[in-house]
Order: sequence, then structure tokens, then C-alpha cells
Amino acid sequence: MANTKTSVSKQSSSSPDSGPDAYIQMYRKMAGIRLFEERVNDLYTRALMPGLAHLYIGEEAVAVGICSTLRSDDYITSTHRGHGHCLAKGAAPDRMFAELLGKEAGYCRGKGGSMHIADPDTGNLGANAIVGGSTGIATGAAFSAKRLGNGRVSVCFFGEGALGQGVLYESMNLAQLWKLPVIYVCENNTYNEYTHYSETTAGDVLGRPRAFGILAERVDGQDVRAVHAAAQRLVDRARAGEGPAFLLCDTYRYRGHHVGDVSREYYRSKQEEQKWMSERDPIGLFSDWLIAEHRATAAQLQSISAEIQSAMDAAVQFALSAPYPDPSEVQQDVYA
Amino acid sequence: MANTKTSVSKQSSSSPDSGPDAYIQMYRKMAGIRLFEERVNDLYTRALMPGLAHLYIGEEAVAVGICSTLRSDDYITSTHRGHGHCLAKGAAPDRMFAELLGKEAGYCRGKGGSMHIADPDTGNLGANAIVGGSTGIATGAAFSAKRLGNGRVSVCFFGEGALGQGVLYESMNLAQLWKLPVIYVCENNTYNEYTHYSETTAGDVLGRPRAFGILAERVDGQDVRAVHAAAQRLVDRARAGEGPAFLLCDTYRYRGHHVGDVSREYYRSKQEEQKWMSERDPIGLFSDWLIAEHRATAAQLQSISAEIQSAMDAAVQFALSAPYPDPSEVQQDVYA
Amino acid sequence: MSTPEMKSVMEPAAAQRELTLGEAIKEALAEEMRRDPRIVIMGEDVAEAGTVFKVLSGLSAEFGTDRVIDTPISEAGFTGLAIGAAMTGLRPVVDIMFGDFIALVMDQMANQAAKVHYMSGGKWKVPLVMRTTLGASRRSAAQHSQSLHAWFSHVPGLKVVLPSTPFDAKGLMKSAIRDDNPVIFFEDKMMYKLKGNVPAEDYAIPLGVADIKRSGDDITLVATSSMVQVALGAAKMLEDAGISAEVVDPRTTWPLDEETLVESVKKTSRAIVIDEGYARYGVTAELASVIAEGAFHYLDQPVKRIGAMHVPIPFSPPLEDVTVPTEQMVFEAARGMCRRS
Amino acid sequence: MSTPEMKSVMEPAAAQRELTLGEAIKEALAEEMRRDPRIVIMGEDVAEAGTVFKVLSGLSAEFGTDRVIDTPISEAGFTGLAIGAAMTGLRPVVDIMFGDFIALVMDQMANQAAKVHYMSGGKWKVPLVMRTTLGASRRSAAQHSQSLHAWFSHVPGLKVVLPSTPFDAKGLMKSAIRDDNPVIFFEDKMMYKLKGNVPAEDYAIPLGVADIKRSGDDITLVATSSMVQVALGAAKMLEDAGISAEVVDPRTTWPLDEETLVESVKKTSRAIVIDEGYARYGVTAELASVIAEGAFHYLDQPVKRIGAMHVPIPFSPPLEDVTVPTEQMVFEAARGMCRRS
Ligand SMILES: Cc1ncc(C[n+]2csc(CCOP(=O)(O)OP(=O)(O)O)c2C)c(N)n1
Ligand SMILES: Cc1ncc(C[n+]2csc(CCOP(=O)(O)OP(=O)(O)O)c2C)c(N)n1
Ligand SMILES: [Mg+2]
Ligand SMILES: [Mg+2]
Repeated sequence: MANTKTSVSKQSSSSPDSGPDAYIQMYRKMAGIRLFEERVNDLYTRALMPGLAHLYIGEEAVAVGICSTLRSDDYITSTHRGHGHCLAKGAAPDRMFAELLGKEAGYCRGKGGSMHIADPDTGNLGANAIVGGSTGIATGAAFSAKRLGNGRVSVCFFGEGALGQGVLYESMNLAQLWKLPVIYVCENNTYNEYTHYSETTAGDVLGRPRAFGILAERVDGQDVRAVHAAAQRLVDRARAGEGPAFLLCDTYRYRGHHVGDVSREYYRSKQEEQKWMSERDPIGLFSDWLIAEHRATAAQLQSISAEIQSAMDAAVQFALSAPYPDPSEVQQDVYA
Repeated sequence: MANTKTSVSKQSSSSPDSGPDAYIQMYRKMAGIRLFEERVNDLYTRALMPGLAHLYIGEEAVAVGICSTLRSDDYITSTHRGHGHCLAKGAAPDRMFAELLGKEAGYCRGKGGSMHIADPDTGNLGANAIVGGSTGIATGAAFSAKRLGNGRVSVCFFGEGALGQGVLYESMNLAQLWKLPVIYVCENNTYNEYTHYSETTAGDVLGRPRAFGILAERVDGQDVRAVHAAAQRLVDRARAGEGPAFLLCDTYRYRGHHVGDVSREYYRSKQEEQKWMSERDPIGLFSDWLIAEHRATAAQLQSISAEIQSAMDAAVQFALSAPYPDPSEVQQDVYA
Repeated sequence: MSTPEMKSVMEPAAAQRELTLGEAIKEALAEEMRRDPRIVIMGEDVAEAGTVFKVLSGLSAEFGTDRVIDTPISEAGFTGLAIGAAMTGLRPVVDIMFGDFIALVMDQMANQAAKVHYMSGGKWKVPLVMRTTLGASRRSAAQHSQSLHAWFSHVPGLKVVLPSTPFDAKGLMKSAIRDDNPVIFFEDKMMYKLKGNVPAEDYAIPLGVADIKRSGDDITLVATSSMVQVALGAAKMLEDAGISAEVVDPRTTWPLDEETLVESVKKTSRAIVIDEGYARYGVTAELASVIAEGAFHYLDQPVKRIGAMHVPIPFSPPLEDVTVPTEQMVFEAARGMCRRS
Repeated sequence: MSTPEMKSVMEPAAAQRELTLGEAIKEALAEEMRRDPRIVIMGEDVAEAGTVFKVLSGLSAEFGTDRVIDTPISEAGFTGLAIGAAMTGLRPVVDIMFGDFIALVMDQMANQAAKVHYMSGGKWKVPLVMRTTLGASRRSAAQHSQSLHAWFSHVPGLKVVLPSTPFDAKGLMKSAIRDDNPVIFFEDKMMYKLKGNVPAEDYAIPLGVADIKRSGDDITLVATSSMVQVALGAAKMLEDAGISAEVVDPRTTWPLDEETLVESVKKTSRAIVIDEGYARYGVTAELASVIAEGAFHYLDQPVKRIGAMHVPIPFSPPLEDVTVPTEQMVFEAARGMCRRS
């Protein structure tokens, strides 16, 4: 049996790979996700988007901090709240929007929708609408990577609600037994739908991976540099064959569980929301830092946003005018 | 979230409830289980018993140490290796044998067999042939006990193989969140069937319940007094409303995974078996202690064994000559 | 719209009260919880949120969060817990948010709950109700759209209920709660807002009694859950085309009221079975087989089965729309059958 | 005993080699593993122990414990892992010791493996084989005796194989391994020692092609897995009674070779469907429906279904014995049907 590693080495939160360009790149991704999600909100409330939309707004630093340490052939699995992960891993907004609208040009030809974006070209094994449903899949991709010796790592994103699912523990046990290059990223945004996580989660979250001998760390999920630095260490370690890790990211979703969840007072206060948005906004914190450290000017950041806005305009336009798949496609791709 | 309690208070291994009579009673139970299982082995190898038989020989101190702290209306759930638990909780050998032979006089009218002995009169919720399958049930019985305020506790017996099943973690989380009077008793007999537990179990076993905030202790499962003392503390605590606990008992099964598992050299050595049997036999250790402490003489213990032997003769005879259920019973009791 | 036994409660003026199907279910639960303190509800977001479909809104306010209990996202764990609680003196109602998630509780339901009574020789009982959903058409994609009631219907020891109207929902829920066996209650997500007559008086509809939702002579439409509404819609279209359709709702797939199904088809000599689960190895296969066996010499053509198309449910609206049975489909199939012979 | 395509490999003298069904499965796995290094086997006690049924004995010695991998008792976990591995370049063969335990992997198989290809618009593939068992009669009681293949047969995206002879087992296993979809391979525990002809040459039997195991004119016995052996036994008894029975084995419940089933019944005009799963909402319902629909005008009486009795499988031998279909039962049913008309 492996030893339990519980120590967390405190390092500076800026990592060697993150030169000024890398930081701007991360900023661009975070702003891109934020603006993408704003458009989703808009499409949804204008009844142009079918189904459900779970927005990632407020949590951008997690996906970007992690994915900025990954190679494009590394794997991720994602969740019902998955747009941010997919974009951070390299998905193009136009095909994302197309998928969200059920169009043929979407990543899944419209068959998956918001909760099932998948894309082999960016190593995206798929968003998953079963809470905890992808923990085995992510672990299996790490198994392949190790077996095939291709040096890839696999990242399993999940909300803290997935801590309730037994398959997570089964997967972590396997990962540690077989020393697989998988990083379990727990996005603790404080709520399982409409229930505070403290009502569903006994004991100590980090103790859970640690009980299986898995190196586990906790990081401020609103600080993209901290997330990036922690992820870089864990990813490097996994790539070097040193086994799995678990990263707990404290974060917050600004909006409802899904777009339709508008009256939230019965489970959380407006003050709480306001506090996170005004004091802990990942994009605000990061842009303040970039400006204070003279890595960018406010004007530069604004022009990046403007650039993204017009790219989003075009992407939305692309998706809105793209055709639906022909109904005859419905029986295609049931079997390979 | 509840705090993680990790401290284990070291107490004397003799407990206040265990006067001389109580010890003799425990000895009687342990010898009873051993001799019961010898008869099962005999019946099985003489092809008089259908199905499979998983013997508890070598592990008697666990079931007896635990159940000797329970009230008759307390609950237990058991496993495929369940005869010892059922007997320790109060089942009568004659109806046990009858069940093992598929007779109408058996605890389940022959419908359950060796792996499904159940008996409301002794609080036995049932043995279970799904590894980990009863962790929820035991937790639910504790939920009822707390809700109904009847002061009962529930004990969930399982082998260390069940540490592989996610539902155990889901159950422990619920038990700690809701402070339920349930004791998880992990019988680590070193093997999951034909695989050493170290090949299937990453990290630290006690860390697992502790991660959920559950008080967890480890005890020598061959020392019935130690098991009894630890159980007494945990059961008292649960009964007092202080919540669940986990007791890891190190033990060993002397025989094969089931009676038919006779060539075991490929997964464990004869020396290993011999060592446990000669040095760590729970009945031998306990009788040595009883004699050394002048709580019983060798002659007294021998006469107890002789008594049990003739009771077993009668019980086996009862079962062998008992009738099978009428085939028309097959459609009874599908629905209540 | 009622079984013979139920007629009396349907007749009086009080019967004119209208509830939605969701309200009818909540009312059944509330009334039973007032009557029997052993009943507890547990599931994800059932308390203050009143479930994601808001079906249980207000129950936690009346009964407290000690009896309407939010759980972690641990379907297998809390189902197992509920089984143990049911064995030891409580009567839990377990909420599984989407029917697709029953895949996570198959061991607890099929290997444990369904078998406890039998394996113990009739000694332990599991009085448990599992409420869950079925039905597509909400653009929820493949993991939130399935109708998997065939799985449970296949397992002896379980009972499976599929209400199609608010009246039935309330009466069947009462029987489910009062039953001493594990009962799974499937609610079509698209029907929660459906309104119908629900008398204020206490009544229960026995499990295992089919209901003739509409009488007719030319063809029998056997339908379950929301497909009953589809069949009734098709029956109206057929009426305009001069065809008289009888709509029979088994209401429970197990126990199954074979006789009512078979007698109807003996009368009409034609049958279509409509169920929103996959037709392949699904509920339509059993119902069609029962009819084909029981009414063999009366049938003038094969029983037709209509179910979900045998594909994972796609997200894209124009694709999803062709996977589920519609009034038009049933109408055309029925008209074709009535013309042919 | 062979499909048309397979005839050639059956004819030569080499075909006289006999293997048990267990050996045939092992040989298929070993040959494919030699051919394709991407294949790995994982499951509980599959390595040195060679499974509890000893079916894989020796494979870990040849291929190493890196390719024949013992897992913890975590059916959902290692199935999920295998799905991810299948998506990313390996071809895992997963072993679920008893078919009853598939209840633990329904989410992984039905919500994940079955849907990945479709949900991703055809981009990701899941080339995975799940081997598991079915069948009662071993006095193993209710949680170790079920035949739950109907559950998987109901789920689009999965393929389901039920070999009935060593020859079929080897050829079907090869196709299952070479298939790019999740395939579940159900092996009857009671058939592992069954001997039969298995040619040494490489061959594969396509999935979705039924096999006429015996020709006859008076009645068609459609049977799956070990029930094929039961049907063949009954056919011999029937022959002595002057009745000529045709035995048709679909070999895969999905894809399903409807045509061969229907054509046989068109010829004989009588059919019995025999499957060891529960008849209710089970495989017999689908097969009977397909026949009743496809051969409606040829049938002179209803298709008869014979499956496990609708009860949890009891432990006690005299009880268990009456729950499973026997040669005698099939013989009597067939004789009754042939007399009646
Ligand atoms: C197995 C399962 N159970 C329940 C649900 C319904 N559900 C969807 S999201 C969600 C809450 C998830 O919370 P968390 O994991 O914290 O993710 P978040 O939404 O906060 O990002 C639930 C219960 C589901 N999709 N899958
Ligand atoms: C869910 C499940 N998977 C696999 C099995 C087959 N099986 C029966 S006993 C056993 C080993 C159990 O090991 P452990 O829990 O340590 O108990 P022990 O036999 O050592 O008492 C296995 C794998 C099972 N019964 N249930
Ligand atoms: Mg959350
Ligand atoms: Mg063990």
C-alpha cells in the first residue's frame, strides 16, 4: 500500500511557464468564457436555446488555471456545467454555440447539446450530465496514457456534489493503486443545486483523496495564478509518473444552478452573492494584478474584451444561422 | 461540517460488562461457531449441503466480541461469510443448519440459504451476497432507530473487500451527516477471495472513515477481549447519540474462500496459514487466558465443547431429517 | 376515466375540483404523511427547494426537514438507507430526480429491496416508494430523457406504477404508500402541469387494475403514462375519421391487469400498444405478447407496438421530435390498421 | 449448427477438435490478445486465479499481469475506467463475475458506454467487451442466479451476445472483441464444461446472424444461451413422439436477426420462445412479439413463452428446480401445441 502524502509544498504562485504572454493568454480565455456565458444567458432568456444552461460565470479561474497547464492532447472530462472547461481546453465558440442550439455544425452535430460537448481534437472526452459519471472515464484515459506511454495526463473536473457519488472513491482507489496520471479537480462552488454543500458533505474533503494515498491540495479557485501554479506542479508530477492528485478549488457560481433558477433567496442570500462578485471576482482580481504588475494596461485588457465581443457576435451569428441536422440523421451514430 | 475525530482512547481491554460469566458466554459462542462451521465443512464435503459455503473459522473473535456488546433488539447486517455473525447475534444452530440445507424449518424456509440468513427475532437484517450490499441497509436501520427513539444500534459487518464498493462511502457520509447509531465493522482477513488486500486497497484504511469525520479504531481481531472492549465503547457512544464509528479488525480466514477452495498455494502460503493458526488462534488465545486468569479450568472448557458437540449433533440431525418446503411454496412471499 | 370501484367518488359535485398532476401527487403525500408519522421523504433538493420540478413545494414547511430530507447526491446510498429504514419501522418515499439515474440504484432496488421479503422467507418487509420521472421532449439529451421502467418491471418483488392523470396519480400514490412492498412510481416530467379532476375525499386506486380511459369498438389503444394522453388525442382524431378507439391504461406494469387488456382487444380485434420507453425489449413487447396470447383468435392483424425510437435521445429539437410517439403517429397507425382489414 | 458464412470452416477434418465452452472463450481471447496488443482484461480475480470459474486460467502467465489485471471489488469503478481506456486507444475486456452484479454497472454501461458514440456525434468510440454470466441451478440463491440480459438488450448503443455452443462462443467472442462498440457477452455458468467442435482455424461469427441449430417442420423452438441445449434435448424427445422441431438460436439479442426467426415460423407455423431470464418484460416478450408480427398470418396459435418463473431465485433445490425451464417443460408445451392444431 502506498503512503499517504499529505504535505503541500508552498511555492510562489507564479510558475516558470507563465511569462507575460501566457498570462495574457489566460486572461483572454477567462474573459472569453465569461462573455461566452453571457451570450448563452442571452440566447436562453430570449428562448433561442433549447434545454438547460448551467453557467460557469464566476468559476473561470479554475478551468483556465488548470487547462493552461495542459497539452492539447491531454485529456479532460467535464460536467453539466462544462462550457468553461471545453473552451479552456481549446473548443471554438462558434461550434460550441452551434451545439448548444442543436445545429449540425456543433461539436456533436447537435446530438449532445450543452451537457455533452465532446471533441477528440482538443482531448475533450466529454461533458457528462451524470454527477460523478465521468470519474471512471477520466481515470481510464490516464490508464491508456500510462499503458501507451504517450505522456498524456487526464483531468477530471467535477463539482463538490460529486463527492456524494461512490464511483469517485472507486476511481481514486484504482488511480492510486495503479499510479495513473490523473488529476481530480473538485470545483467547490458551495452548492449542490439548491443545497449548501455542508449539508451534504461530512468530514474533511481533502481527507477523502488522502485516505487513498492521493496527494491532495486546496487552492483559492478565484486566483487563476494560484490555480495555475498548483496545477502545474500536480500535472508535472503526474506526467513524470508519480501518480494521481486531487485539487480542491474554492469557488462560487454567480448565477443560478441553471439559467432558470432566478429566485435564489431561499437557499442563499443576495449579500453572499454580492460579496463574491465584488470581492472575489476571478477576472477582476486577475486584471487588477496584471495592471498593478504592469503586465498589461487597462486599455489593452479592454481591447481584448472588445475583440472577444465581436468574435462572440460572429460565433453566435454563425450558430443562429447554421442549419439543424436533417431528421434522417437521428439513426446515425448509434453504433460505430 | 462535522469535525474529524481521529483520536483513539486506549483503555484496558477488559470491559465493565464482562464479568466471568460473560467471558464464559463469549467462549461458548466462539466454540459454538467453530464447531458449527466444522459441521458445515463436513456436510459440504459429504455433498449433503447444496450451493456454496464460506467458513468463518479463524474469525470468531470478531463476531463474538462485537455481538456480545449488543442487545437482542439491536440490528446487524452480515455477508456471504455470515454464519458467525448470525450465531453470535443469537441464531439457533438447528434452524441455521436447516436453512443451509434448504429445509422448510430454516430461518428463511429454505429460500435464502447460507448467504441470506435473516431473522427479525434476533435483529438480523440479513446476510448479503453482494459485497458491500448491506452498508445502506445497516445505515437505514440506524436511521430508524434514531427516528423512532428506541435506543437501538446497528452493526454493519463486512470484509475488507467491501472497501472497494462506492456505496460504503455514500453510506458513511450519510451516517456521519445525520449522526446515526451505526458501527461499521471491517473484518480484514487479508484476502478478497484470491487476491491479497494490499493489491486492491490504496492508502490507509482508517483514513477512509476518518475523512468523513467518523471515529475509527483498529483492533486485534484475534483477541476477543480487545474486540469486545473496543466495541463496547463504540456501541455505548452510538447509543448515547454520539454518532457512527468504524472498527477495523485484523483477522484471518483459516480455510479457503469457500469450502471448495482447497489449492491455495498460488495466492497464499501454507506457512502463513500455519502461523495464524498456531500463534493467533482466537479460541486458543482466549482459552489460554481464561485458564491463566483462573476464570475457567481446562476441564470446564472441554466440557463446554463436549456439550456443544452434542448440541451440534442434534442440530445437524434435525436439519438432515427436516422436510424440504413443498414446491408450491416457490411463489409464496414474493410480495408481502 | 375511472375503474368501477372508483365510480362512486367520481360522481358527486365535489369531484369537480381540478388539480395538476404534480399537485395531486403532493396532496397524496401530504395526506398520507398526516395520517402516518412513519412516512419520511428523502432525496436531492426535496426540502426547501421542493424538488427541481417543484412538485413537493411546501411539504418541508408543513412536515419539517426531519421528515422531508435533503440528501447528498448519493442515489445508491440513500436508497440503501431507505431500504434499511423501511425494514425497521419507517415508510420512506425516495425521490430520484431523473429516471435516468435509476441506473445507479439497480443493485439496491433489484438485488436488495426486491428480494429481501422472499429471501427472508417472508419475514422482513420493505414498504418503500421510489418516485422518479420518465419522458423525453424537454431537450435534455440522452442522460436526462429516458423512460427505463421496463428494467424494474422485469424484476419480481417490485411493483411499477405509471399514472396518466391527476386523478390516477393521487389514488395510485396512496396505494403505493400503503403497500408493504417496494413500489416504483414513474412520473412523466411533461405531465406535471396537466390538469384534471381530483375529488377532495380520500380514495385509493388499487395497484393492478387497468382503466378504460375511453370506450370504443374498432381498435384498442393500450397506453401508459403520458402516452395515454397521446392515445386520447389520437382517439379524437380517429373519431373524426369515423373510427372508434378504445383507450386502455394498465396504470401499473406490475402487477398487470391482463384481463382488461385482453377483453378489450377481444371486442375490438385490433390493438396498438404505446409506451414511451424503448419499444425493443421494453414494455410494449410484454403488453403486445399478453394481448397476442390472450386474444389470439380475435386479432385480425398483428398487435402494433409504438415506443421510443431505438436511439439514445438526441438533444437537437428536430431530431428529438422524431424519437417519441406522437398523436399523429398513433392516428396514422390506427387508421392504417382499420382500413387494412 | 452453423450459419451459411461459417460452413466452410466447419467442413474440414480439422473441425473435429473438441473444446469446452470455457476453453473456447479463453482461446478466442488468447488469439486476439496475441494479434492485438491493445487488448487488456480486467476484473476481480482474473489473473492468477483465472476467474472463479477458472475460465481464464493461464492467460496471466502468457500475457502478464499487466494485461490480465486483478481489480478491487469495484464493478462501477473499473467499468468506468475501461470505458475511458476504450475511448483512448485500448480495447478492454471487462469481467463481471456474476451477471447479478451488472446491477452495479448500469449507469456506466447504459448512461455512459452506450451513449458516448452517439452523444459525441460519432466521434468517440467505446470498443469494450463486458463478459459476465447468467443462469440459475447452482443453488446460489437470489443474488447469484439471475439472467438479466434483457436490461442491456433494451438499451440502444449496446450489443448483447449469448453463445450456446463452444463453436459459437469462440466465433462470437472474436467478433465482439473486433467490434468498435460496447458488447456484453453473457456466458451461462452451467455451460462452461459443455464440449463441442471448435476448428483450429481462425474464424469469426458476425453479430446479428441467427443460427438454425436443428431443422424441423412442425414447430420452431427459438432459444438463447443454454436454453438452446434445452431446446435441442426437447427436440430429440419430440422426434421420438413424431414431431419435427426446428431450433433457432438468435445468438445475439441485439442486433437481432428477425428474418431468420420469422422465416422459420412461417415454415412451421408454431413457435415457442425459451430464455432463462424472467419471461415478464424480458427477452421472450421481444422475440415473441417479433414473431407474432412477422409471421402473423402463418401462426395457427399464439407464440408460447417459457422463461424463468417470476420469483427471486430460491436457494432450496426443490424450489429452485421448478423456476427454470427444462427439456420436459419444453417438450410438453410443444407436444401440446402440435396436438392442439
Ligand atoms: C447522478 C446524478 N444525480 C443527480 C443529478 C442532478 N443534478 C444535476 S447538477 C446537480 C448538482 C451538482 O452539484 P455540483 O456537483 O456541486 O456541481 P455544480 O452544479 O455546483 O457545478 C444535481 C444534483 C445528476 N445530474 N446526476
Ligand atoms: C458486488 C460483488 N462483487 C463480487 C462478488 C464476488 N465475491 C464474493 S466474496 C468476494 C470477496 C470478498 O472479500 P471480502 O469482502 O474481503 O470478504 P471475505 O470473503 O474475505 O470475508 C467476492 C469478490 C460479490 N459477491 N459481490
Ligand atoms: Mg457545486
Ligand atoms: Mg477478506
